[in-house]
Amino acid sequence: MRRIAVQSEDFDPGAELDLLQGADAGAVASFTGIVRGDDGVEALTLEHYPGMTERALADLAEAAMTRWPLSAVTIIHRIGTLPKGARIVFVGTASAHRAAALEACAFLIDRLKTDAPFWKKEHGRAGDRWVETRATDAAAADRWR
Amino acid sequence: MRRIAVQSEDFDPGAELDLLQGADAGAVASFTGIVRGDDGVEALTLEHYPGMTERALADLAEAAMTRWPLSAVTIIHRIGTLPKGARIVFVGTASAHRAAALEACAFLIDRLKTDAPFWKKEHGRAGDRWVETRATDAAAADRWR
Amino acid sequence: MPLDILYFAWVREHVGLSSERAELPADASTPLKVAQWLAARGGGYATAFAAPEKLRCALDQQVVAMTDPIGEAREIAFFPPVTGG
Amino acid sequence: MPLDILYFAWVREHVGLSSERAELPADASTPLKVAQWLAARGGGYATAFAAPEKLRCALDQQVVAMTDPIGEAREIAFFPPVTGG
Repeated sequence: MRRIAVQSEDFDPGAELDLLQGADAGAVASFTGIVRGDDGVEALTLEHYPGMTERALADLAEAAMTRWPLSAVTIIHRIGTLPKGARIVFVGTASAHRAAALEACAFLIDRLKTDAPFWKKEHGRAGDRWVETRATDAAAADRWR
Repeated sequence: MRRIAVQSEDFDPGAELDLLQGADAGAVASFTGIVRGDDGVEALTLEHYPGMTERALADLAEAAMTRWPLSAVTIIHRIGTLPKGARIVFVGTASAHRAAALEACAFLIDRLKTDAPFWKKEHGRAGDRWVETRATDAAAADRWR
Repeated sequence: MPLDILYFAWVREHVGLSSERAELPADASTPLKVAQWLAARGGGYATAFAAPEKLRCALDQQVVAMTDPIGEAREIAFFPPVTGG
Repeated sequence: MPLDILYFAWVREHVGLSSERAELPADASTPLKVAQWLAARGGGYATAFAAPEKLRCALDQQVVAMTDPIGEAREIAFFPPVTGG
């Protein structure tokens, strides 16, 4: 199973885990990213590049399934304006093997951050501000190359 | 939040993710282990050492919270007889930081496999058989030492 | 042949457009040269393309280097480094 | 002083008991010596404790080496390497 979604609506992490578990797995790993209220941030707006985004996420899923023995991969990314505490992104993997599920899950979220065309704008106390990339994100993605 | 449970009943992974997300987190990682039907296995029986198990799991949660900046840790392990496809174990972590949540989640399941007093007996085509430890599990746990 | 030029994030905000269709000058053979040509329009374009090293580019939805050839691409996109996830 | 001896997994199955209370002989100062004393009972005990190197031990619910001193422990448990998760 490869499940890729780019959507403004929220998703249900429990339902996503159920779908992954159904894929004859012994191990399911997941990562959920949530809007943090650091530095007075009240909300984020997520912009993306329609068409390219779906392709980039499908390429990442494919890369993970080539590298690890996975029975299922799910990537869901929300777009639009999301308040503090809202879910932004979900990455889930299913495998017969625990290490494969865990490593592929980390790979997917690390690489998504550098390879998928999304841009975040913060709204908060300090006004509106486009988020800049962090060197730690590039380093996290690089360890998979 | 430290949530430790050893129980015969099933758990709800979605509800567990919700609890972790509620802990003011930017990142929630989870691992779910499921009974696999390899080699004709129809069910597993999980035996444990009451009292010591809870202590060992609490020690693991404490070790993770000391090593990584986590806002919450959940460890749930089922006992008794579980059919193929049933959930056995859930490990979840919440943090402001993605790498902390992911690493701590892998740490907890790796170390649980070598440090917590559970024993699995397989029931299946080939009769009943106590599961033996695998060298790969020891190696996975050792990389955190 | 006309090309679709797409802008994202603060590039889009400075330019004031999400996309436009344009005929490139004959010498605009790389994303960098297109960026310089757009900057020369002045105004918001000049601001958006003042520092091409801060920009990333995709040709037909594949990320490329700013000095790669544009070739037969039908769509070029300029944007800051991505910040999703 | 009597000690609770606990057995788990195939150790429990061979012994035929989950736990028992016993007075240790004076020279049973380590888990290994207790294992040898139990093995000498014969029957299922002999089977369970035939290869002490395949066993693990906890004293008062803390894993110890088979050659550690028993000291003031009130509970000793013998079991195979753990296989949870």
